[in-house]
Amino acid sequence: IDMAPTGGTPVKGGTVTMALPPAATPNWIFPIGPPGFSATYNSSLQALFFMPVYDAVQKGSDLVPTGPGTLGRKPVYSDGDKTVTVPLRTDIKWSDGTPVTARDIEFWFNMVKADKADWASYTVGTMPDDVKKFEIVNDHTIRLHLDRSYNPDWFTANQLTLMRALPQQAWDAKTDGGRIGDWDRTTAGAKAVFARLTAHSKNLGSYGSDPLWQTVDGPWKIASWRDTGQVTIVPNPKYTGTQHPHLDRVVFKPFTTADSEYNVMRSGGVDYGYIPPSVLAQKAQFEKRGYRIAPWTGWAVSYIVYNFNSTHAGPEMSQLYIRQAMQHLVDQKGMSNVVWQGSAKPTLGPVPAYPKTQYLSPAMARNDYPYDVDAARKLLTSHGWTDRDGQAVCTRPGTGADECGAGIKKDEPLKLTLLSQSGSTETTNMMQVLKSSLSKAGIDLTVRQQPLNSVLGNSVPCEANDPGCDWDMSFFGTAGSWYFPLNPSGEELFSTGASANFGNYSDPKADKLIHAVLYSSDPDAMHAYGEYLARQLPVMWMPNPAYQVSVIRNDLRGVEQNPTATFSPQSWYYVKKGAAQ
Amino acid sequence: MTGFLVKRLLQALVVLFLVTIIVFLLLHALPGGPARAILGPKGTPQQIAHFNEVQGYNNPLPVQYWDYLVRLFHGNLGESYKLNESVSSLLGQRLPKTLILTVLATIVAVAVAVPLGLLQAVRRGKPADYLLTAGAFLAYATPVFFLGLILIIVFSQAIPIFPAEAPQGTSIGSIFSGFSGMILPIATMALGIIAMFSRYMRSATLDNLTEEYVRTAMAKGQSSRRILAKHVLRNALIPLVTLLGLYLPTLFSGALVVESMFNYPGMGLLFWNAAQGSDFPVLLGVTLVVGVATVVGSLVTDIVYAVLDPRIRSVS
Amino acid sequence: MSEPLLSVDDLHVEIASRDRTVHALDGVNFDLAPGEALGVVGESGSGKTMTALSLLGLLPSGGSVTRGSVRFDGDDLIAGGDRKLRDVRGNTMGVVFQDPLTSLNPTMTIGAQVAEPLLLHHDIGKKEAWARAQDMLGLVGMPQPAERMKNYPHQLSGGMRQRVAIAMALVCEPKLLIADEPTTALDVTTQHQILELIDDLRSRLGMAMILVTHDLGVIANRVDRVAVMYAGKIAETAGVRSLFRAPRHRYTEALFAALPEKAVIGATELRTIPGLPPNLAVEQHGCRFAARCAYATDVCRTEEPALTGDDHAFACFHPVPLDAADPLDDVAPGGQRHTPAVTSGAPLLEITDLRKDFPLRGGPFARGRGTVSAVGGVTLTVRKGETFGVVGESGCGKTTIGRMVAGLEDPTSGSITFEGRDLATMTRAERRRHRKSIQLMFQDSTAAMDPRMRVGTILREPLVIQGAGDRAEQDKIVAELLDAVGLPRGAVDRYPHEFSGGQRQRLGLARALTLSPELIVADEPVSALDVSVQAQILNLMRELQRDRELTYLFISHDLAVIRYLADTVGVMYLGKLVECGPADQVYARPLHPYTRGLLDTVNVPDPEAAGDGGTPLGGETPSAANPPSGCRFRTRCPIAQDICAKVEPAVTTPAGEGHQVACHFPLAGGALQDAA
Amino acid sequence: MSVISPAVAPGHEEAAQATPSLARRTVQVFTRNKLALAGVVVLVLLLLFCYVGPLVHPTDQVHTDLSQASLAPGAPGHLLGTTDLGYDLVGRLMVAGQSSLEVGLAAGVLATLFGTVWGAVSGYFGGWVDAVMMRVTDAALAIPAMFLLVVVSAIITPSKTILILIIAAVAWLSPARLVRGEALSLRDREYVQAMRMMGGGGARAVFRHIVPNAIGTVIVNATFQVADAILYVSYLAFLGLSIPPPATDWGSMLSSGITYTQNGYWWMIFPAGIAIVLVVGAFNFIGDGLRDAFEVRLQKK
Ligand SMILES: Nc1ncnc2c1ncn2[C@@H]1O[C@H](COP(=O)(O)OP(=O)(O)OP(=O)(O)O)[C@@H](O)[C@H]1O
Ligand SMILES: Nc1ncnc2c1ncn2[C@@H]1O[C@H](COP(=O)(O)OP(=O)(O)OP(=O)(O)O)[C@@H](O)[C@H]1O
Ligand SMILES: [Mg+2]
Ligand SMILES: [Mg+2]
Repeated sequence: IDMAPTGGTPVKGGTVTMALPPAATPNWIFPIGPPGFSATYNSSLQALFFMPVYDAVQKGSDLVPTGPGTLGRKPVYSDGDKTVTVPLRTDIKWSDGTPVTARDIEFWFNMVKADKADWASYTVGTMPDDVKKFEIVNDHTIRLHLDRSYNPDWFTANQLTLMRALPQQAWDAKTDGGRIGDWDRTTAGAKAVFARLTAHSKNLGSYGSDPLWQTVDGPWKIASWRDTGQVTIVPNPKYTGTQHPHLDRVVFKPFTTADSEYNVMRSGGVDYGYIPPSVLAQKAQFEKRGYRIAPWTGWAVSYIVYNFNSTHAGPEMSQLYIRQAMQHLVDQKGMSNVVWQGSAKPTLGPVPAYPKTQYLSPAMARNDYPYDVDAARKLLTSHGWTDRDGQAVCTRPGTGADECGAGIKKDEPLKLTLLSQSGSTETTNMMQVLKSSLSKAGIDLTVRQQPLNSVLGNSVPCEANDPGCDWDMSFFGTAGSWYFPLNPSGEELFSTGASANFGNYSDPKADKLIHAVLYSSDPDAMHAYGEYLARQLPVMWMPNPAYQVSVIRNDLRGVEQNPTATFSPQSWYYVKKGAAQ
Repeated sequence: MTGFLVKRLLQALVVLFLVTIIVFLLLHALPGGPARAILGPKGTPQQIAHFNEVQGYNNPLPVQYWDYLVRLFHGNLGESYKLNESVSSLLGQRLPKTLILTVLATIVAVAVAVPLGLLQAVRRGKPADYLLTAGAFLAYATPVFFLGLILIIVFSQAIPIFPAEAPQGTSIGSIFSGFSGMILPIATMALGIIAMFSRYMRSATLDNLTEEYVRTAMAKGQSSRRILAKHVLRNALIPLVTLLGLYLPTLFSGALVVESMFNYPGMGLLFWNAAQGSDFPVLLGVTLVVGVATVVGSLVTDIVYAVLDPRIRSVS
Repeated sequence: MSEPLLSVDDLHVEIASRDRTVHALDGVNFDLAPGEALGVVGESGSGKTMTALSLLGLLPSGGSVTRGSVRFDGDDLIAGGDRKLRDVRGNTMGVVFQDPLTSLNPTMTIGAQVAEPLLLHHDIGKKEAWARAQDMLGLVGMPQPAERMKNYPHQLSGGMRQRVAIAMALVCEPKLLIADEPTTALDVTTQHQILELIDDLRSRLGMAMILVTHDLGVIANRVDRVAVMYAGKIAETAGVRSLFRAPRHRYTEALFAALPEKAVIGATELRTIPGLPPNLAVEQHGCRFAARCAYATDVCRTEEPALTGDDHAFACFHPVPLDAADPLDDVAPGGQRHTPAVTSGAPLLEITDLRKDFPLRGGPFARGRGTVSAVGGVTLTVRKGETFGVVGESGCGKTTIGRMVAGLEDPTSGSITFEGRDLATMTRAERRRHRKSIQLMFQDSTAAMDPRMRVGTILREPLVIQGAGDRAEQDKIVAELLDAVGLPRGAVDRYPHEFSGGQRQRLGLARALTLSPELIVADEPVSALDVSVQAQILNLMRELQRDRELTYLFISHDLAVIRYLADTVGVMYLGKLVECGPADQVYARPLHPYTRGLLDTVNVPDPEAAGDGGTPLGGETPSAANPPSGCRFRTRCPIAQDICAKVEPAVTTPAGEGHQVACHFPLAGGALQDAA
Repeated sequence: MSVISPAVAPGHEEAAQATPSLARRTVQVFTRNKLALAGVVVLVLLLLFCYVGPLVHPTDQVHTDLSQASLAPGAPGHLLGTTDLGYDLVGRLMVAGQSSLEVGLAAGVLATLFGTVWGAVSGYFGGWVDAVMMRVTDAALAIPAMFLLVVVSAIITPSKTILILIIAAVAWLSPARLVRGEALSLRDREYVQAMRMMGGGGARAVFRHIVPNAIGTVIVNATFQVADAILYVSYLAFLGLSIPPPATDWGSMLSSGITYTQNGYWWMIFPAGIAIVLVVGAFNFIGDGLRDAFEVRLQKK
């Protein structure tokens, strides 16, 4: 059988039913999502109707911001990287016939500026705060005047990608049925318009019929949107771009659990679905039945957070040699292959190692801490730890090179507590494997399983001896710990005091390197940052699970599984008759 | 009759009030509150603060509870954090489905359990009785999810005759149009109920068989079969109504597991998902509705019982 | 004698359960002519019910006829099998059971239940069956039969339910009616009405009847012939007059002798039958009564006597000689009794205008309003050393008075004074200490003793609670008590359920005595017992009273028992004390029409005395929740006048000090005729 | 004393002999119930398996061995194969059984104790105490157990003690209601009245009369409670609340085995599932037998 993901002779038409991830119900259409409504499946769908200005596009193995589906063309940085000029494609029209212009992006910018608190992607100091002035150069060019110099790669990848063109001519009214005008140009007007659009977006059941959402510039438009989250899209007949859909319709089907999806998958109810990693062992069966299995690698890293301020193990966590010993005890390969059935990939540093993009240097693709119990034991013994009945105990306290380190008392055992997310067999198993291998070096790990929410709630940055700072490690990476935007910069994770720096990692050198990634124009800043942190182990690197293990009908081709977890059904096609349903 | 109703209603109100308190307190025991769950690891401290501000989580608990009650009083159950829908509209879609599932399962269960129980009572101490008793206890001893799993493995995988997923349509009609999908969920739910009800029927029938009116009926020349059908069955069935009332919570519990197993978009599933995502308004709303359903259900069964049983009916 | 309607020959019935087989009937023979009425009497467990049930093939599970035949109306019912039996049941043979509540289906209407036999046996439509059922209900004296057809059993009173049961049995106009204790659960007056009704219907329909009862009074007045059963056999059978005049079997004789009516009032001890009936689960040899018979010889223990004789047959080797005195000769209605000295004793207990209202109970839908006036203002005095008997129909408030005196219930109003002290004014501690002066003896000692405690613990409990003595002293007291009530000392290690009813009643008495009380309130202490056992308990109570100077407040609905035991009698009706006075006076010359009616209603165990005038009580007791205005008895009173509805009669003493009555028109000569 | 003839004695002796002691009767009736006996046998076998088994068949249930993961039954040294982390399945069943039984027993007993006290107090004192206590019970009952457990499972970090507490918190309601009913009827029994008439107080009534007489109900209920508690343990595992690894219980084994349903790894599902059914069934059989045995005593009048 022809198993190729591409090629073959496309057949016009057909319907594809795609399974949405467990418990994912698309529920927000207005492209400025409020906090809590910014899930990937929402933005992915929005991008089908409203063409993104910039997006993570896979080009070879690299990820780049522009492609045939983006409205923007390559941005131009000037003025010492303090000004950026964005040229737009000129051939794109809204479905009502109006061309898509710079005014439409200004409309977006005004909305976001006036209502940034209600925008999920907003963080203080970044978009729109970092844009001092928004300038329309002409109908198809905008220019942003920035508050300082930025690393162009970072700014395009992580800031400009947030930009959207919205149909100002259709949406810019303060009330339903009110006059369309330039209301967005005043803050109050923008707020009113924003409020109206948000209100419409809150009416889930009406997405399919609300004329507001029928003005689109993307290749697709909504056919129906059920309040259970099932979305059906059909090609936008007025689409003026280059990527015209081959299919007649695509149905996105929500599922509450992976198991239920799997059951439907088996009965042929979806054309593009996924299976639990455990079922990968049955790969051949699916292939026999006309499906191909394609793990969808996510643009993410997974790790266990170390709490450097932990009340009782903070001093241990602060010792690099201990972190190194522990990293040596993480059998990432074994976990990936057995626990995840090969669907996970080892995490080697703060930059995703798969796919191998331009952000990864050869040094970063090397595992500096392979699974090695002896190396781990050696690290510990050489720093004054002794194995007593299977429990490592500090016998040489002190700050010398061969001593345990600052704050570690004599006879202190190496006992750690790990908060781990519950509800996933794979995670539970990984933690068991970890516990088992740590014990081989005398490290006693207590795994406390909690629901994801509790883990997140409990592993907040804290100070030693504060109540609630008694956790030493924390894991919430069943579905990947951290998904990056296009540019895998780690400023939110590892810079001192950052919002997602749950373990209070603080290293001046790391801060400096992160600064460089954001603000210098050095193209290698990312490599320097990645290589340093990979070795410094601000967290314990863990296998990074696939976004999902996709199962795709063999005759469905053109499916590209973008690591940022967006999808573009416009490039999907069937190769022979047999479109489902 | 009205006095009784008023008293029972007052009791029910007190009970519901306590229910809301219990759930409210439980939810607020959640570390980090719902903000983290809703906003995820990427949620910034500002967003979390904003969320808590908007949702009123910064107020002291009693104030929050009071606000909740006030909103409740205005018929406002709140908005789901996750589903972009009001809790009442969610409930409006989901509750009927759960009701259909539970009602169908109960009907099936009663239809099977009653004759089974009668048979056991008549064959008391015989192999059939032992066999059915053992069967009933084992069915009862099987966790619902294990039972469902076995049914799926057998009837959906080994011999694929029934789908492993319940009908997904939003409308009630879709349930009946895709009814084959309902067979396994209903069977899973019904088996456990059958186990309990057949035990009940057995002992109720045995109790009634020792009643003197049975002897009277025999003394009239009535045949055993007709005595069972005409006299005993009726007397044994009436209290079954009360039993149904007592079983409501168990039924709902079963529905929760079955719905999440078979992906049946009812209230149980809604609750399950809401719990995974700390969707407080939904959790509170569903619990409240389930509590109301349970309390009202037992009230109704009490009344139905009283209406069916002439001994109580005519006292009014 | 013409061809018998029913002929029972050598009937053996066994009831097998897992660990034992009871030989319930062991060769029962009797014939019944058409239209004849046979009474079956005997102690509890003698096989009366089994006899009746085996005729219909309605034995309990495990029961079977192992030998013998039952020929009825030309058919062999044993050989005929189930089909034949079903044909006969309810059709040519009707049956009425003891408990009218449980023997009716609670969820079927009266009409449906009465019509059921017609639909089964007669080829008629539902409409006609209902019409005939309604006629039948009219015939059994059911008021407004048309409405009653739609009612459910619980909506009727006990008497009415029994009428329904009779209607059900008679609706197909059977040739034989079997009535198993049809009136035992009913009040004297209702009992009288039901028996009258059966008599009447029997003569109208020309049925034969088998009346099963343990009440010799009922038997004496209602049947042609009597069969006395003992331990699964017929001991004696004869015409009713012949049997009562000259019983031949020693068991029959002993039974008669144990009747309280028999004793010379207040003076003699009752005669008793020692021991218990034999255990029917073990093989029996010889005469079954031998073990308890004073006349038994060796032959009695080894050989089984046969039932011989024609009209008066008996199975006894040493029958009562024919010239013996009539055992009922001693019964002297209205006879004088010695006036006991105690009537002049100091007042021990004084009750003044005592009232008790209970909130009305009902189903869940009933409004929680209204009260039941269980005791509606009772004043009485109990003197030290006497026995004060309280009689009255069911529900008249006897028990409630007893419970208030014993402190188990608080009066709604009125006062109870004991030895001059008002109980209401006592402090908690005083009351606690006072408790031991008044003790209550329950009707059902089974329910009154913790089933999980050994007898020793039960008897010691009062001492433990009152903190009397150490363990050894307590054990000593318990042992003495057991001696006193005639139980072996080894009883302390047994559980209550291991004793017979009579023995348990002794235990109850022993416990009541533990704290050496002055007053014992005995609430129907013998009404659940057989005559022979009843005699034992009554004797024991008298003996203890003498030895320990006890005072009894003795509650009973049995006029004969009260008459035997009591010095003073209080007659209650619907929460009121209507008459009160020395027992002999009250019995000989009642002043209140109710007392008169009650006395006339009682079945005297003497066929000769049956039907000698008097006006038995009619109607039913009104509800205590809504008692009639004025005199509560007026609705049933034959001599009631307008004033009775308006003014509550005051207590007067028309017949001299000490004999009080609350009636506007007290009877002058003790008879109703005189008043009218 | 002529009335009390010595002839009473033989009759009495006979009556005493005819009724063997309470305990013996109870045992007799119980052993007559074949299912109850089967329950005892199964339970004893399971206990032996869980507690003696590890001595006979020692396995490492602490360290994972990924190289031995998911071996099918019959693999050398692994009669029933291995789990997804390479634990020997037979050995795993043993340790899991220990936790299931311990948690179930502890929770069942705790629930029964608490429920009995709650019910006895509520029933004996009656009035508003009863009203308040019963409304609380009603409220707790009105939230179906699973709903409560789902919420709790979103909050709690499990450990054995916590599981026991959670289960007991859900399960105490039924014994409470039952015992309350008993207490309500028992406090009006004539023997309690008789005792009060002698001057006895509430404590005596409760502890000497009410509780001992409700003990049959309580014991029978406790048996069913243990059965239910073991079921609850499995439901908690299904909800993701299980004893922290490497410790495990049958419920966790079953629910993690479910992951492998599609792989045909039946040995990870059925042994644990069947063990649960067997042990819960056994307790139910025993409870049923006990109920019969106690009821016989009650029927005996
Ligand atoms: N269901 C039963 N199982 C076993 N033995 C029974 C059963 N019913 C009655 N017996 C026994 O059969 C014998 C006769 O009982 P029966 O009921 O005929 O007595 P009875 O004369 O009607 O007594 P009572 O006056 O108490 O009604 C008794 O020894 C009794 O113990
Ligand atoms: N606890 C109670 N609550 C309500 N009503 C009661 C209560 N106890 C007795 N009664 C009612 O009070 C009235 C008198 O009852 P009581 O038991 O004193 O009568 P009794 O003369 O002893 O009758 P019996 O001969 O049937 O024992 C009856 O109508 C009864 O229904
Ligand atoms: Mg009888
Ligand atoms: Mg009474």
